[in-house]
Order: sequence, then structure tokens, then C-alpha cells
Amino acid sequence: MNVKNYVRLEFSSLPENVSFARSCVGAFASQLDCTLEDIEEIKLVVSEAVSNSIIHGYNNDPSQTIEVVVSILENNSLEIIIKDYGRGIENIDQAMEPTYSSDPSRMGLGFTFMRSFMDEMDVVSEPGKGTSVRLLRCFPSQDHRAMA
Amino acid sequence: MNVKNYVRLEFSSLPENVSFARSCVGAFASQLDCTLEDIEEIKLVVSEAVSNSIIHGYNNDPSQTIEVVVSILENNSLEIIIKDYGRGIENIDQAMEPTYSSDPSRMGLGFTFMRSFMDEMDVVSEPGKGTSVRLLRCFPSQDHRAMA
Amino acid sequence: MSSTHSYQDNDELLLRAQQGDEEAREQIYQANVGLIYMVLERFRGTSYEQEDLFQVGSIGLLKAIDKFDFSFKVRFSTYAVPMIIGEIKKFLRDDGMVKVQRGYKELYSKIRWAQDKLRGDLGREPNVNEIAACLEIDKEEIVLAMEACQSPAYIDDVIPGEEKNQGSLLDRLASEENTVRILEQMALREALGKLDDREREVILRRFFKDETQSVIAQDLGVSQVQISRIEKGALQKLKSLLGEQTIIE
Amino acid sequence: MQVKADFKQVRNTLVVRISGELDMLVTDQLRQEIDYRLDSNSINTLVLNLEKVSFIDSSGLGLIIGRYKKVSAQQGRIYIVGASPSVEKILLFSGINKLVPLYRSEKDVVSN
Ligand SMILES: Nc1ncnc2c1ncn2[C@@H]1O[C@H](COP(=O)(O)OP(=O)(O)OP(=O)(O)O)[C@@H](O)[C@H]1O
Ligand SMILES: Nc1ncnc2c1ncn2[C@@H]1O[C@H](COP(=O)(O)OP(=O)(O)OP(=O)(O)O)[C@@H](O)[C@H]1O
Ligand SMILES: [Mg+2]
Ligand SMILES: [Mg+2]
Repeated sequence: MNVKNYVRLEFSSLPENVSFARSCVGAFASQLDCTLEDIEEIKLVVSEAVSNSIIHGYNNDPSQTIEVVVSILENNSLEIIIKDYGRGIENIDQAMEPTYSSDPSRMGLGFTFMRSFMDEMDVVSEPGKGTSVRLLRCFPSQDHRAMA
Repeated sequence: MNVKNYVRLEFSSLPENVSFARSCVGAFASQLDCTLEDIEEIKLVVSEAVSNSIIHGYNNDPSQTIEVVVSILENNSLEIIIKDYGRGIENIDQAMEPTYSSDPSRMGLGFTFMRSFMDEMDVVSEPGKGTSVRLLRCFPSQDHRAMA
Repeated sequence: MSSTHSYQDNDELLLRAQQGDEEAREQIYQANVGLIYMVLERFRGTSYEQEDLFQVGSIGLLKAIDKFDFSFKVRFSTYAVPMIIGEIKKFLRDDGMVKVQRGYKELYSKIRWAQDKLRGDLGREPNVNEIAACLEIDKEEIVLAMEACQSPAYIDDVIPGEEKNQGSLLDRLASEENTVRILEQMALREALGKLDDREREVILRRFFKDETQSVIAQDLGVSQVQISRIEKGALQKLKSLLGEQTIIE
Repeated sequence: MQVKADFKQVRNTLVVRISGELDMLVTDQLRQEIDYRLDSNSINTLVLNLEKVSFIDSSGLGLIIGRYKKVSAQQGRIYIVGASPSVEKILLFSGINKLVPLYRSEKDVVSN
């Protein structure tokens, strides 16, 4: 699928960058014909994925780097890829299970949110190498909505 | 000078990304102890530099790439680097002259705004290779301000 | 969440609830209401009313109680959480169709309000963090809302006084006459663009670099008379292009 | 956020109410739309209402100066009304107000 527009972000794995990243992706996504609710949902999932990279991927080490690539595809869908080069995930199926968390103080809801609010979610991860989460959200174009 | 936090952006040279870039840098800058007016000024200079890259650097070719690196330095200053790989500038001194423009329909105010609103400006450019503009703005911390 | 295990001994209650025991249903609901709060946690700081979301989340939890099947071989919470989230999602998508622009407008007025209030309280211009803390939203959101909106000016009826003009850029560069000259130069640039390459080179070198006709002639490998002729023709063209404006004295 | 422009013509006066961000994304099209009307109708007064403009940079200033030149060349007048404080700051900073007078509202232009 061709890309109509994209932005690639790279930033330190600092907790203050979670809110920056979600706002930034939200601002980019607002190029699409979408509602405020759509933007809120997109911000929510970006927040989850970036937090995961900081907390689980990098174990809160602020000197690491997180990458986010946001693309608007030709069919007006939004693709978001969040990537870290951290610890990686041993058992992806288990990690995606609702309420599963490797950290007893957490709720294990991050992936569930991502899957619920996006149309597609793929996780690629290699222990010791890092994790990449690909999220896709489709937006019917205005004409389609009007017809519906 | 050590970097406390940074973000690196890379995006297509599309006109709609000018407003995205300035909002994004403005949002990042809001981590500093600064006012809404400071943010307005930062957004203006980013707008000028990114517009220059699109218009002059790439001659409005949307398939090119622009890079922006924003860093918060240890002394609370904000460094912004805007880079393109476009046409480059033959005569930098002339280009920076207020009201000089190679395009008769333009004002030639971009560099003047950048210089006026920022504390430092350096331009590195090579014809045929591209242009990089480095802007620096210092923010005295609130304690210092109170003393002044 | 302290007690994950409190969600576990539910099997029996669940069974009874599904067989119509209202009391068991209530008990199992109460035992798992924490799941709703867990989910709502993620919506803090957004524009949604927590109370609304709780109502909707409850519907999700009750649906989970009714539909849970022991053959799923998962814990009840694992099943219930996506149901709760799904219900909230449905609500969010059905409920609002607020255009981004309008959402920002509402935020914008709040920001202006907070800015004024804090200015009064602090006796100085508040910084973005302070405004964000006051409104309990991300500071980045403030920046984005400011980009999207602007209030009509002069609400307080301040007429821009002459003294405001002082710091102007062109002031510092030059006088008012110069402002006009700058514009004329722009007009000139435009006109220069309409000359052919040779004419333009001659004009630029003669009038902007003060070179003599013979130097230019030598450079271009033509006679001085020819340069003189090109210059005359080019000036004629410029004059007509620029109308009455006389820039080149 | 796209820029929008509403055009209103009263006799020889064209009022352009612009909303959005006046940057390079929108200036080209806006220039064409304004110039088309300047050329096809006998306009001698152009009023640019910037009440709803949230951002302006040198591309926007270029648009205004260009219209100034065009209108002046036809012995007409041009005014800016309703610039918000942050937009006004840039207008004053550039000195454009020396050429194009700033007014609070459309009413103020008329009564002047
Ligand atoms: N980027 C990552 N790197 C390494 N492990 C990860 C990463 N993302 C997720 N995980 C693993 O997957 C598990 C589930 O993630 P999920 O986001 O669903 O829950 P959580 O982060 O543990 O809790 P919550 O998101 O509710 O705070 C995590 O506990 C962690 O073990
Ligand atoms: N990134 C760039 N690549 C190539 N040339 C550039 C670049 N940036 C600036 N220039 C050159 O420098 C000149 C001055 O730039 P400046 O931004 O000051 O004015 P302008 O862009 O021409 O007009 P305005 O900014 O008022 O619209 C430009 O006309 C152009 O020739
Ligand atoms: Mg998580
Ligand atoms: Mg410029």
C-alpha cells in the first residue's frame, strides 16, 4: 500500500515523552477525516505502546531510544509502528492475554487496549533484541460515511 | 553541552507537514519552563525554516525528506536543527539579509524572524547538497527570573 | 490492584448467577467491580466523564457475567476486561461525533480562562506547565489547541497604540521610507525577472555592482556599444514594467 | 486544519474573512481566490478579516504584501481587521502595519 504521508519520530525513553508522543501522533492523525473520539483512542494506544517500551523494554533506563513511525496510507488508514531495542518478549501470546502482566503491580491491560481500539495489531519481538508493535486503524472516507 | 531530552523528526516535504512540525516542536518545548508566548515564537521559527526547506530547498517536490532534531540542553536551552538535502544556498550572507529573497513573490523575512526570535542562529549549506539551520533559544529557569 | 486472587473463587457464584440467582449476580458484580476501575484508570485526563464511563463499564461487566463460559478455560477477569473495554469503545464511538476543531475550541477557551486566572494569582505570565496543571490536561494538548484556535482580538477593547509599533522589525532596519523602498525593490525584482538573462546581468552589474560598461563588455566578449544598447533597452523595459515608479535614478 | 475564506462583496469593497493558519499550505490557493475576485470585479477596497486566523508566518505576510501591491497599483485601499494578539504581534514586528492599516473590526473600517 502506498504511503500518502508519514512521520518518523525518535526520542529518549523518558517518561515525559509518553505524553509528547501521543499528542504528536494525535496531531498527525488529525490530517485524516476523523473525530475527536478517534484521536483520543489513537492517543490512548500510542500511550500504551510507548509506556511498554519504557517500562518493560528498557526497564526505565532513560538513555535508550524509542522509534515511532506513523503513516497515512492510500486508503486513508493510519499505520503506527512503535519500536524499541530492549528486552523483548519471550511469549507473545501470553503477553497479549488480557490482565496478564509480568509485573505484579501492573494490570496487564496495555495490549488489550491496543487490540480493542485498533483494527489490526501485530507484535514482533525477539528476546534481547527488542519489540515492534504495528497498529492499524481504518477510516472510511467521508463519502462512504455519508452513504452509510 | 549534555542533552537532557531530545526528539528527532523525519517527514515528507509536504506543505501540510509545516503545521505538524511546528506544533510538534512547540509541544516538545513545553517541557521547558516557558510561556505560551515563547511557544508561539518557537512555532514561528520552525514554520519559517521548514517552509524554506520545502519551497527553496526542494522546490516544492513532496517526495523529499526533512529532518528536525529538537534537544533540551542541560542549561535549559532549546536547540532546534532543521535539515534538508535539497538545493542548498550559494550565498548565505545574502540569504540572511532582511528582505532578500530569491523569489520575487516572497518577503525575504524568514531568516530575519529566526534570528530575531532566537538567541543563536547558524546556517550551514552546500549548493547541491542541502541546508541545515541550527537555532538556539535560552530559557532562564524560573528562579533566575524571579531574581531579575 | 491489590487482590487479583479475589477474582478467582468466583466459579460457584458465577454458576449461580447464570442460573438466575440475583444475589449471586450482585455478589459477583461487586467482587469484580475493581476491573471497571482498572479500565477507567486509562481514561483519566481525557475529556470523558468518569461517571458515564463507569455506567457503561458496568454494562460490560454484567454482560461478561451472563456470557462467561467455563469451557473458555480462562480466568473470568481475562474474559471480562475486554468486554468492559468493548462496551466503553462502543459507547465512545456511538456517543460523540465531535469534530476535532470543535473539541479544541472548547479547550481553547478553558486555556484562556486558566491563563488569566493564573496571571492574577501569580502576578506574572504563567508557564505552560502551570496552565496544564490547573486544567489537569497534558501540556502538549495546550500547544495543539492554541495552534488550532484563536480568539477574536481586542476583546478588552485595547486599540493598538502607536507605541506598540516601536519594536517593529522594519523600524529597526530602516525608516518608513525604507519600507516603501523595500517594496519597490520587490517590484523591481519582479520586473528584473521579466528581462532576458543577458539584460538582467547587465542591469545588475551596472546598477547594483557599479561596474563599467567596458568591464562588462570584456567579460561577455562583446563591444561596449552593444552593452550600452542592451542597457538602454533593458531600462526601457523596466520603466514600462514598473509604471511611474522611478527607482533607478 | 485547512484554511477557509468567506468572500463578501458590497459595492466596490471586497471583504475576505479568513480562518485557520496562514502558512505556505494555504497561501497559494488563497492568493488565487482573492486575485480572481480582484480582477473580475471592480474592487477598490479590500478588507482582510483575520479574526479567526490562529497563526501567520512570512508566507502569510507575503500574501498580504502582494495584495497590497496589487490593490495599490489600481489606486485602491486595503485594510486588515481583527488580528488576534499573537497575529498582530507578527504584523507589527514585520512593519506591515505601516502600509496596511490595522483595525479592530469591519465596522471600524467603515466608520473611518
Ligand atoms: N516493549 C516491550 N518489551 C518487553 N516486554 C513487553 C513489551 N511490551 C509488553 N511487554 C510484556 O507484555 C506484558 C503485557 O503488556 P501489557 O501492556 O498488556 O500489560 P502491562 O504493561 O504489564 O500492564 P499495563 O499495560 O496494564 O500497565 C508486559 O507485562 C510485559 O511483560
Ligand atoms: N533550505 C533552503 N534551501 C535553499 N535555499 C534557501 C533555504 N532557505 C533559505 N534559502 C534561500 O534564502 C533566501 C532567504 O530566505 P528567507 O526565508 O529569509 O526568505 P524567503 O523564504 O525568500 O521569503 P519569506 O521567508 O519571507 O517567505 C530564500 O529566498 C532562498 O533563496
Ligand atoms: Mg502496558
Ligand atoms: Mg522563507
